Amino acid sequence: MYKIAKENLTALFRLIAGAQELYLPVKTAEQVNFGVWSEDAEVDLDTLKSVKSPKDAFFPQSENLYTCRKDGKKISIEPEALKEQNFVIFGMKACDVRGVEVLDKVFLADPIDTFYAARRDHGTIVAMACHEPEESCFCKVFGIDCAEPAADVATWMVSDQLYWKPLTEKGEALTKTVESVLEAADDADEKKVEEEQSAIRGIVEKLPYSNLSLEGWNGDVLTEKFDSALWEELYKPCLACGTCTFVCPTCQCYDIKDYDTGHGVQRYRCWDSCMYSDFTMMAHGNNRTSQMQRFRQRFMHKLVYFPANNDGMYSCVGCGRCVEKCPAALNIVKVIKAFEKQGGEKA
Amino acid sequence: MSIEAKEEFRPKIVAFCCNWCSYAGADLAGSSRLGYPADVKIIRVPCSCRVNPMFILRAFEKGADGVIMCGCHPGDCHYSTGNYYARRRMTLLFSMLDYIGVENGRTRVEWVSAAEGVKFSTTMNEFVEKIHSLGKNVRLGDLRCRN
Amino acid sequence: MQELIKRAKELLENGTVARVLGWKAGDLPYNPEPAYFDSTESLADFVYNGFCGANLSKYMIEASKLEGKTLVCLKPCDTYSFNQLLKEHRIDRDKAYVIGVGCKGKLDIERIRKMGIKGIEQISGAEMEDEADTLTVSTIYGEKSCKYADAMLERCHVCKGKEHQVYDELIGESKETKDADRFAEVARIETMTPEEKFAFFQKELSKCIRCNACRNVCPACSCRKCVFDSNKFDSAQKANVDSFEEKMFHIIRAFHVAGRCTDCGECSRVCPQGIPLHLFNRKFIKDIDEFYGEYQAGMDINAQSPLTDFTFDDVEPGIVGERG
Amino acid sequence: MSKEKKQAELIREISGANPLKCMKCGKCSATCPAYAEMDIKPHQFVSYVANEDIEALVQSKSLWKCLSCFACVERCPRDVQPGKLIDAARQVVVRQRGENYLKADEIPELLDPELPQQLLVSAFRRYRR
Amino acid sequence: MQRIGVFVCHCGSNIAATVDVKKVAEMALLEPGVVHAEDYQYMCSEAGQEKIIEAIREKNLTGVVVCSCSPRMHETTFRKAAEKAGLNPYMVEIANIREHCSWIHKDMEEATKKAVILTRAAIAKVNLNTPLKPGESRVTKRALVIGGGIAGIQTALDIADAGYEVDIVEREPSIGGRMSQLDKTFPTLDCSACILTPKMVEASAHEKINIYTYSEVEKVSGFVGDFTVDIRKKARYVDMDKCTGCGVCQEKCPSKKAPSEFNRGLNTRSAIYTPFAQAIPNVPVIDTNSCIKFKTGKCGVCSKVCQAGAIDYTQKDEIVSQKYGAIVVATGFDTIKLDNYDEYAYSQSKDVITSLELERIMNAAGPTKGHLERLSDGKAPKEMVFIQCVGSRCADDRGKPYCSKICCMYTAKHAMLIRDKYPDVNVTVFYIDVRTPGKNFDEFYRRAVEQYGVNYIKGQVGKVIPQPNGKLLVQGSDLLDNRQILKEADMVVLATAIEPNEGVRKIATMLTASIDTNNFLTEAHAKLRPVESPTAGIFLSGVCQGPKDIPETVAQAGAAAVKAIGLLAKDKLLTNPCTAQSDELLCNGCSTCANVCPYGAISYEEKEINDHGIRETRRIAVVNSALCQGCGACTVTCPSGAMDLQGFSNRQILAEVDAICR
Repeated sequence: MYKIAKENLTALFRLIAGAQELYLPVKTAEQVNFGVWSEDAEVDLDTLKSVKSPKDAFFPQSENLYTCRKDGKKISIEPEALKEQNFVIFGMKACDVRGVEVLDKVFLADPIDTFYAARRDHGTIVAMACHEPEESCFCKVFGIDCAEPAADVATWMVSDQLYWKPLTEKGEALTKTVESVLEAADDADEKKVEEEQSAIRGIVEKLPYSNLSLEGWNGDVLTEKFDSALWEELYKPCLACGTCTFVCPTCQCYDIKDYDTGHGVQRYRCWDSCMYSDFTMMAHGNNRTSQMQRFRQRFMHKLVYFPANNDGMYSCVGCGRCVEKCPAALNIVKVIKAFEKQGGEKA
Repeated sequence: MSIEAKEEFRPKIVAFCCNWCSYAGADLAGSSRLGYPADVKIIRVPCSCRVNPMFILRAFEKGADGVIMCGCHPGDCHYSTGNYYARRRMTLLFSMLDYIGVENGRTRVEWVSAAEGVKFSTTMNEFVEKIHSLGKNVRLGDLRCRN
Repeated sequence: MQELIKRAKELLENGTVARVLGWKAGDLPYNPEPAYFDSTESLADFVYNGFCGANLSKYMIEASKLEGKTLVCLKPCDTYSFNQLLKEHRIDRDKAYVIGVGCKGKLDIERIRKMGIKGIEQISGAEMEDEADTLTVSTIYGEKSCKYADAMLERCHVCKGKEHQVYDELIGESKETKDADRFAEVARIETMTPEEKFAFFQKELSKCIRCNACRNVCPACSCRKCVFDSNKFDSAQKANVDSFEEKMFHIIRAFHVAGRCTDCGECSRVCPQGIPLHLFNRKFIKDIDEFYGEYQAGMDINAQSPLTDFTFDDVEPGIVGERG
Repeated sequence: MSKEKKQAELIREISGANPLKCMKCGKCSATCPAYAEMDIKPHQFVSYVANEDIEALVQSKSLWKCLSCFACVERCPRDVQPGKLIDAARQVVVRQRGENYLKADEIPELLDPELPQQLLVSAFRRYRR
Repeated sequence: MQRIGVFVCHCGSNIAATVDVKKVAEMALLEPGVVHAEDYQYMCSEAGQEKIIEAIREKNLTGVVVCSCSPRMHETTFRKAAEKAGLNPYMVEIANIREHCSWIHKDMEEATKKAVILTRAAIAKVNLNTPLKPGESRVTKRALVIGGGIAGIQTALDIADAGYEVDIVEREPSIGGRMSQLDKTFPTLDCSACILTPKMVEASAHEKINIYTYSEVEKVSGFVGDFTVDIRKKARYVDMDKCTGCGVCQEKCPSKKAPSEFNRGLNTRSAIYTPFAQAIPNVPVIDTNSCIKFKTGKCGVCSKVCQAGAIDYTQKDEIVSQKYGAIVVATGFDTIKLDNYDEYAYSQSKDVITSLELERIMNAAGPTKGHLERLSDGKAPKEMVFIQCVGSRCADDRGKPYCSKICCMYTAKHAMLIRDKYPDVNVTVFYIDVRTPGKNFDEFYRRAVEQYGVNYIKGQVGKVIPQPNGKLLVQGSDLLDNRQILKEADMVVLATAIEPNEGVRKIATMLTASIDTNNFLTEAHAKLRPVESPTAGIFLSGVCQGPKDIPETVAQAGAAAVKAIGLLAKDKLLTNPCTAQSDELLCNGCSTCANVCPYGAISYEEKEINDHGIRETRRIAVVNSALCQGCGACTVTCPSGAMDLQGFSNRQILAEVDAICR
């Protein structure tokens, strides 16, 4: 393990950014989101959650796939180049790291999404333990330990020191390039980190959502849940916006569209939301015609369909962004609780 | 800006002209051989009230450097009141564009009657000159549409 | 709140209304959600406190299609939206039983978080019965407190007044919260140089994630299908590929609601990125007031909307340049 | 460009008047109080400029006989403004002599002490536009 | 995908001299959907149209772009040609590469580039065109003529003779107009009244003509074939049915100090009056501004002396609403105000008069009973000066930029008549140009000079200075002799410019007829459609369209009548299919569109809608395409984009924008 004083972080960032792109939480107009580091970027490591999850480092909100050009009657197609440059994403939280694992299941399964795969190959994740988890967090429910993020490098911010622990080969490689600004940590430091970890875990225990139960969601429950009358009630306040989807670290749906630039056509993909009325709109119409169906889709996918296809891995990581951002105060926790309550009533 | 650079920049300018007055005014400018730069391309609409703010933003999106809308003089609209609505819409739209920092001179409304070939021509000359002075539109366009 | 629940129960029981549209207590102290209650028992979860910022008038579009009357709780500012929707024939007055509820200013959890308050377990001082002076927040990290006014939504500081524009009956007390000029921020931006204006909006709009929350919450954006979702203008877009798209989206959205927007402030409340979207709508309102005379959408249901009206001597669009 | 052409252009530029607009109605000459003393009459002056016969104008008496009363400017139906043309021609002559610009402290010297103040003031007023 | 043919016209050298037409055709072929492109000398010629027809048939074209002159010129021509070949005419679009390109650009490369882009835009639009079918609307077989001067009377007579009902609306108490004020007419020197009065009588007696005098058009709605007009009949305070026109009331009226409008204020009339002896109808009106009864409540002499009991002080204005198929504007002219021409001393001396005032002085029924005399002292003049072009051909805003056309001839007439009747009077005319194009016109002018010895001087008058001795000192110039003239005259007559009558702008606005900066109504085409307004169903007669003399006015009046008859003769009109349409799936039913529709063409209905499987009853907008004129106001006001305009749809216009900005 290594350490670096908080005030030297800029030197660290400068060093990393000298060799490759560096993404980290940056504050722009009062809001913290992951962005590219530059000298005048306002880095914010204190805010627990970025508004958007950092998933767009690997799966950008929109990206070009290929460009068609027309010269006279001839048409040429140029595929978009894959990511070739290494980059570092610094400051991801344990839940967001799990989010990337969820995305991997989707994009790295056959057929492999080459754009995503290229970014994964070239990206090194430096994660950071959650110093002060908040009431909307429920990562523990999904077995995530926010005190010990599983990334290429794990870090802890303890008072004015950042502790740095490479966990993978990529992490080791990155560490080598920045060793000049790092100090080796001693036993006392190890102890400080352990203390921090147990403090974090202690807080997690106290969080209101930490004892949320997923019982009733595992096993062969598809039909039972799908047909539940509860959805009819739950969806009602839903405004059909895409906030939950777009802040979510695991939502992976996208749409493919064409844009006429005047010199040709760019085919690009962009995030889509299953909450939108024109989601998966096809020539014959839409296979989910009501907002209730669309609402149900989102939660069924996260809690039933996805685990069924991925060895029980839920595609929710408990980051709590939807809890904080839903304009109608709906969220996955309320859905889980509603079913739990109903189950309780039944029993 | 040097003279050479000025010559290089050929602005794209879209002019929406109502069929009854301004388009006819443009025709009159033509038949009177009153020239204006070829950068101006006219789109015929039935009335200035047919011009949707969306059309204007779309022109900018796709790389226009200036958009001008011409209609009948207030009171002379072929459809009685169309240009009055257009006037309010454009006033608000232009004000909004100004508000978000788009240079004010990139948009303009001018009332040109069927008899005002001279006015049409001078207006277009003036407008092109204005766009030249503002230079390329970089604040309101889609990057993908730029060469 | 108890009076409200009591009255709602009465109206449900005597058959005047078939359901109640209000707010249901959330699982955190600050997240009540809009909800329908169709039985007296379900009203046990009914809540009305400082966190009930959601404007319920838009839900009346769907409620108007249901059998029987819906009791809808509207805050003073919500009634403007309700009126505007009535004017546009989107809701049915006969299907609504409007209870005008009092308002002491609504709270913004984002503001509370911005004060560094986190790990919230309980909040006291947000109930309607409270004086609305101080909020006491107990958190995992200790007890915190803040001034009620400091935690209020921006819109409450520039409140249009606590008078309900439409109601069948009124329940609950209000408290004046206006302490700022509604157009001050717009006016400040107007005095900026074009470069500063551009930089300001570029910075704000660069955060936009096109989640459409602003649009979908907006009572004026009640189109069955938004132009940005239909291919009629070749404008169906979901992506923010380029900064132009946000400008296009927000300008056109503001334009489409110009003269119809009541300045209810919901767009800014729900924006996950905290973009001050009201600055667009208020710019139009300010311009309309200045150019065509003061107009408040949703106040007079019979007044001609400024964009479907004109006078022979309206200002010319050139005014924009002349004003400097 | 010939010298005269240049001068004609200069006169047009300084005066802002376009001699080609003239319809030869003669109202300027009809109106002119100094008509009798002029060798080139105001309406002819316009055609001289149009024909770029500037040397004759420069040599003419008219140039210095014009009172700049601007009656012709006021009454010209075509906005040709002969008075301004004459005045511009004068200016061309003055510039030729290298006296392009007049400095403020030179003005008192040039003034006739007998000159009524009011004339001076009105002359400034008139020439200002 | 469309199969589009592009046809590039050379227009002789009009286009081909500045635009590389071959290149335009060549570039067009690269555009999506284009399967055919060619160029030709004159596309509008029979042979050119044949080429289009042939290509449509042979290549199964579904769309056509003609790159030629303005669509305002030949769009109809090419659409008809396409129709002949079996193609829907609305699948044709024009790229205006003449007026908007070849005629205004000099550089070939630049003009060609622009022509290519304009063509591209037209192609982009045609790609989205859909076949449209015109609707039908009915024609009300009745015409309205606004103005009862010679133009209006002639138009009304011609329309009525063809068997259609005509209403004339005249603002003054009598029809007759400006011509009734004239003494003699050039070049034949007929007595104006002698030739006008029979026409007035004929009009009033015609069973198909209904005359509203002392009336004004208040409101116009509707459209070609189906106008609805409100006419305000101003209160005359005299019952038209009872009055016998005996004239006793006018004789006995104690208030006789009102200036006579008919005599241009040169003398006075009674408060109850007919403008002139031969007035039609011969029913007086009470001028409430000078009537003692109306001012003080006392008097009532006219009522007492009227044997027929026709006086009715309680009469009110009346609004008559009537439907018309066609409207002819014949609002005529007046002389301009001379306030800005103080150099001619018009306001300073009674002996400086306008030509129209001279007409009244020369007229036997005028203020001097036809004797030529100075109005200041009643003395017979010995020296008379006429000044031409007063306020005409004026570049600044004191006067009018145009030539008033009639002054040269009437001045020659006046000079000749004076020399004929008073040979001892010297007559001098100051002129800039003498313009006499017209049959026997120049001969007439030469007679004035050669036979009658009128002294014509080339040169304007700078100034008229009233002298203490009552004479007028005229300071002019003689350009041919190069001298300044100072001449003492007894009378000065100003050939004052004419301008369209006051109020014509208001009428034009009501009719949505276009009007130019000089307040002359604009014709649909300066050469080819000179008596029609660009607004369908509105026709122009007389000076309201531009200065003209009596024979021209009468000729144009007849032409306008024929155009109106041509319209009234139809039972049905085909309506423009470019109308608004509401997409019922998108419509919110919010009523915003109806608020801006100037034609009341939008209504709402509750309709059962199947929206992708969701069935519900919705309030939706419905456009009455017979009423819709296709302005598009509703399309922009509609937030959801449900309202769209056929032929100018959102997507079509956006496609043009895209094509231009590419």
